Amino acid sequence: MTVTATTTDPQPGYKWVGTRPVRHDGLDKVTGRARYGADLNLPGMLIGAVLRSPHAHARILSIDTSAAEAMEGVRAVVTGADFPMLESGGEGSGEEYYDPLDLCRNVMARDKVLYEGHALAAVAATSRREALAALAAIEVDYEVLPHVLDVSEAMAPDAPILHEDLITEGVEPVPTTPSNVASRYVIDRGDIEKGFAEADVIVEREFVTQPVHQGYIEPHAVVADVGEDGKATVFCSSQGHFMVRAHTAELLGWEPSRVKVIPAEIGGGFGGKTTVYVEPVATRLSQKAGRPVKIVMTRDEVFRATGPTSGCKIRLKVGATRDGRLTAVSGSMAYQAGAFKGSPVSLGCMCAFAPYTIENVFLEGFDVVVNMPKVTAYRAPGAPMASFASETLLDEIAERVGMDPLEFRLHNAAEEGVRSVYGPIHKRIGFRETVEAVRDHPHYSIELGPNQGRGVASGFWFNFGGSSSATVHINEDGTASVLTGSPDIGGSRASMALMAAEELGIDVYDVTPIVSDTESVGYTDVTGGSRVTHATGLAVIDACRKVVADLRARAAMVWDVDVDEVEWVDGRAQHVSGDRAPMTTRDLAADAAGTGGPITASAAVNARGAGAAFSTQVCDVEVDPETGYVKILRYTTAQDAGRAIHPSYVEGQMQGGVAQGIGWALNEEYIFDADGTMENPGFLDYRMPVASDLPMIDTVIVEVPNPGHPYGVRGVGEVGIVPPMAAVANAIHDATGLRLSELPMSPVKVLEAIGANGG
Amino acid sequence: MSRKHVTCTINGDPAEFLCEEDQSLLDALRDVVGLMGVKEGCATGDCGACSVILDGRLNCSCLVLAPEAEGATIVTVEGMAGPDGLHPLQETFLEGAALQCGICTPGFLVAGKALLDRNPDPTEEEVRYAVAGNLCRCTGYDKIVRSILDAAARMGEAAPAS
Amino acid sequence: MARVIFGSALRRYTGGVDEVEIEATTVRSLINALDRRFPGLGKHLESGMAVAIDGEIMTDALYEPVPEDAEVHFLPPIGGG
Amino acid sequence: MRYVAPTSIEETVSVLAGDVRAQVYAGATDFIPQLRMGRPEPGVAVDLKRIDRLTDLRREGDTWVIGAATPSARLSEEEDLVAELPGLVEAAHLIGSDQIQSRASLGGNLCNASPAADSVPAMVVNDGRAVIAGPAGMRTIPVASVVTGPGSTSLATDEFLVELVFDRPPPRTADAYLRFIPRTEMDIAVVGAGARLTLDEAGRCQEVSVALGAVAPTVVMVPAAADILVGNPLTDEALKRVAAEASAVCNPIDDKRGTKAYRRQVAGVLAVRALRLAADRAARTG
Repeated sequence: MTVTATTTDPQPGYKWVGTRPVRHDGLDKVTGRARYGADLNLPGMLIGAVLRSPHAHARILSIDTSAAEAMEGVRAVVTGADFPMLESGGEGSGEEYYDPLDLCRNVMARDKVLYEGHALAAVAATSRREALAALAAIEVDYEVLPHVLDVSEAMAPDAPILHEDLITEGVEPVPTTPSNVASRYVIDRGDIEKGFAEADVIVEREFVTQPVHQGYIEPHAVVADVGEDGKATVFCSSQGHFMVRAHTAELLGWEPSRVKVIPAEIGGGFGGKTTVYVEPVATRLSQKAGRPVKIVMTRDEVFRATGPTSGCKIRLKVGATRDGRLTAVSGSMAYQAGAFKGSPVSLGCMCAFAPYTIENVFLEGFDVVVNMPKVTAYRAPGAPMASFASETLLDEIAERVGMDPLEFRLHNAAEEGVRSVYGPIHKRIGFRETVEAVRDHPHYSIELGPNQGRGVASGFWFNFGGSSSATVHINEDGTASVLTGSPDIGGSRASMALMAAEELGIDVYDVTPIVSDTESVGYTDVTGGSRVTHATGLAVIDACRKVVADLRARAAMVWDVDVDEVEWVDGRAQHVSGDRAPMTTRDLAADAAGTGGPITASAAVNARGAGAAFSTQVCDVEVDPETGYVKILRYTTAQDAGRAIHPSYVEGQMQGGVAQGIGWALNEEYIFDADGTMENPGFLDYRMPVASDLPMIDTVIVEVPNPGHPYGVRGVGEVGIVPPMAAVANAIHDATGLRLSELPMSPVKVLEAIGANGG
Repeated sequence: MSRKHVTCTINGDPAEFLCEEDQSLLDALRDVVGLMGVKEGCATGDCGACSVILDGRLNCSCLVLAPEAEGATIVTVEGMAGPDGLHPLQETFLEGAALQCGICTPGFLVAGKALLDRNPDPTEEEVRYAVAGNLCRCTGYDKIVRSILDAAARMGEAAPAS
Repeated sequence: MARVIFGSALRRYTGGVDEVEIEATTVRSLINALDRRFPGLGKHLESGMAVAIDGEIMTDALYEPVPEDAEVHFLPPIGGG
Repeated sequence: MRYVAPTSIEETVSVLAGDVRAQVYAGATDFIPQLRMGRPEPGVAVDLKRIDRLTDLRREGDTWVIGAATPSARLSEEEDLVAELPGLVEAAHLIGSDQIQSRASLGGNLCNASPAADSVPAMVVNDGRAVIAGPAGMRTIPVASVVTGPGSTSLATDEFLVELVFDRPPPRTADAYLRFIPRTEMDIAVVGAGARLTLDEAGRCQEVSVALGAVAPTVVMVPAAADILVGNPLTDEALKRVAAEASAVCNPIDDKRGTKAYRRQVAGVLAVRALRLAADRAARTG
């Protein structure tokens, strides 16, 4: 490769950690060679297409596929009847928790369609044209039912009911009639009345946000090929091919080992590719047709049938003393779950005030089903909208008590040993350091002009560990292959290679990091929860250490000395006496057959010790008082990364989270018409930021090492999206004096607010 | 349905393909010619992932009917690297970590090339507007914009103005 | 003795008790002991809940050791993006 | 759907005469997305870009002649056109990204007949004429009478637009076009405002034309702008009245891109800003 790494000094005490090598998968990605989900065509392959509901809520009275089946070119048709009905229950754990019954009904509707875009049949044909013609020939008789989208309306006693068997969990006494409220979650600590009694200043507001989509550029795509032996090979992009294997098998009524999933490169996920949609459908179609079947969603299908995350209504009340100490928070949050239970409302409750020390807390959350697609994880699920509310109120409180908003945050900052808002005691965290980083950044003191304003906000995210596997092979030439089961969305292969190079003591370009299929590496959880560099990294480090132990043992064998006399330094075995010529991995690999066979080791973990992440951000805006247009002038984000393995990709995660948050703040939203049909299922009117909308996004990587990782890594993928909405709202307030409490803060809403204020 | 025979030049080589008359150039390049580096993100001209240079101009190949390519000269991401190695944009994208998931990268590289072909020394704002038709959801554009500016500088050094 | 703190959602299974001290060496023995004290609680703790031991949030943690004087919380399942 | 690419006007006329299901297109930047969104496929897609006259851009005497299928990017590259009709070029330049600019044309923008088409208010304030070909030969009509409503034009099904003609501006005359979108690029206009004015030697307005887009089914003129401004300098007071009149002539809808109230208010704002910009330019050309 003609390209070289940007020179950056490694972290003190390290040779590779903290440097910025060119990512190993980069060359394929800049030359067009990388294969994504839609990039595979097989001989004899059929094209699949999915019939989707035109109604937001309807009973399916009948589906007649006979005409479609008889059409030229059509090789298979499936409906819900082709998939087993699964039992309800909680399956999986942590970020992969789901209800099999809901999943199977979401992938293919049974008696009812619950949102516009809900899949209810699919065909495989010899061309896309024929597949679409066959879809048009499927006759469905619907009884259209009233639908509901707004959470308040969905919670009302007379609301249309989505699920006749949905009884609210978490309330006493247990309700006897169904409702759209799937569950109630409560955080109740301290004495809320006492807390507000101590307060000199109390602010209370209601906030509204709309559903937003993860917006990955690559639509969901799969090629499934079921062979004569009944086994399926599934090629697709996802955030976890083991997840795809498990779900696909379960939805087909198979054992997981009957399905092999080959991970394609993934064109973005942000949480949205942590579940399945078309993968089981393509597999069943392939089984029926006896041919490979490819399904690629259109952009319109991506918007109408995947993602998004919840819109919500939040009411919060915050109290503080006149000297700026938070005394109490209370409030309620109702999140749209989409068609099936499982919004991230509990996470919203837990995260909203997590950066602070507050003794008296009462927060209740409602998980509310509505007639839109089942929500899917989106970067720090549940936290951004809750933090929009909490961080806006904190800005207001700081203003009321006359404190600088960053000083106010420092004054109330949570730290090690302090009880978190959500219960447990905080371990070593770097929140305070992120606030100080912004305070000390030149950005914070740049003078502002007319109609300009500055806002700050902070955010918290848990970060996860979870199950990961890794295998390390020393090749005959002394290089290393590092196999993991973690799809690489944002450069994680480079991080794996850096950690392996550090442990093995070899050049980072002598490490080949590989994302292996479900039959070539041990089970690994999804790439999500900011877990890969931490958890899969732990597995890689562990496997490398086993390899190093083996290499030392082999050197000891060659030298005929005790293994304790062999040290591993800079990729070479050295004898403690120094009187033997060191042996490199290459030397030892060349002789491997004679010292016990190939050198390889595997490791697997259910990683603990993921360190929590905090981010503090500052945003400058200029508001056009005549049009309501908000221009982002400057943006700086400080985030605790624990220890940056590859700083460029840490910065990239920070910048990407901010950009998504700015989109969420200003323009992104699902817009539905009166029938519950999404009106903007495309990039033209679902307005994600384009390059000319944004300034450079300055980053400050704060490093407060995580004691739970040998290098101090903390996950960095998610927390960056938590603060931007409040940072932008607070900046708009600084520019205009207006407190906006609805997202998106589109020009229409800003101008309305200016007008209402007599502007 | 009868197919249309198209003769054109793709990445410097003479090429022929058969396409449906209503097929997009994007679909023909991917599924007929086999150039999978041309990506589909939306098929409506709103994301730029399918960008190609068609007769010297930047285009969304999803908005071109394949038969229109008769006689045309097409450059895709696969044609950017030459015998001497990578295009400077490819180098600076790699060095500057301008890609995360990489699905938008081919489109940005092609758009970047189209920009630098006509404006070798763009300002940051010119770069931002030149790639405003290309969506990236991962990077926040910061490193992409820097990498295009870096490539311009590198090309300027390699070929100083006479 | 480990100190177990119950969030509001679990208090309906504990008759409103918000905190107990329990002798246990692992999460499993802790859950068993809690189930003996509050019959029926165990199954709620085992299905889909995360456990936090001294601030460390974990899933699939039945065999995780519970240190002497640990503080234990049970939290809702946590999913990331 | 068949694809044909005639190379002459006559050939195109005969293709259209021979098949009522034929549909002409230029850049296809609206045509293809509309097909993707389920609009029925025409029997024949007639690509106009192989006809030299339709992709031409030339100065002819005291006029500019722009082929109906000439890509917008060509307008921005024609320095004299940019100098003489900057508002028209701006409007064309605002039709989409660089990718779209390589294809989208004034002719397509006009004949697609979207109420939000950026170039139409700019063409109208410049008194553009549309040259239309059909079985009976060529005819020329004002641009303002091409669009009859959202998605519909006054062209017969066997007619097509050949080129657009604009007079070169007299001294102390300039145009401007501004639009509002929620982002900086890649959006459809929520409001568009074109303005053209001629100043007298004392800097007073001599002729004024203001047209608004995206605020009614078709482009709306603001005749009151001339009533208020002609014979007078552009004072804040006068412009405030123009803004009110511009807001008043709007007949907008509420949709996913904006509200009636928003469109009305911003129409006034943009009309004034466009007038100021045009006046600055006109003063400079003086």
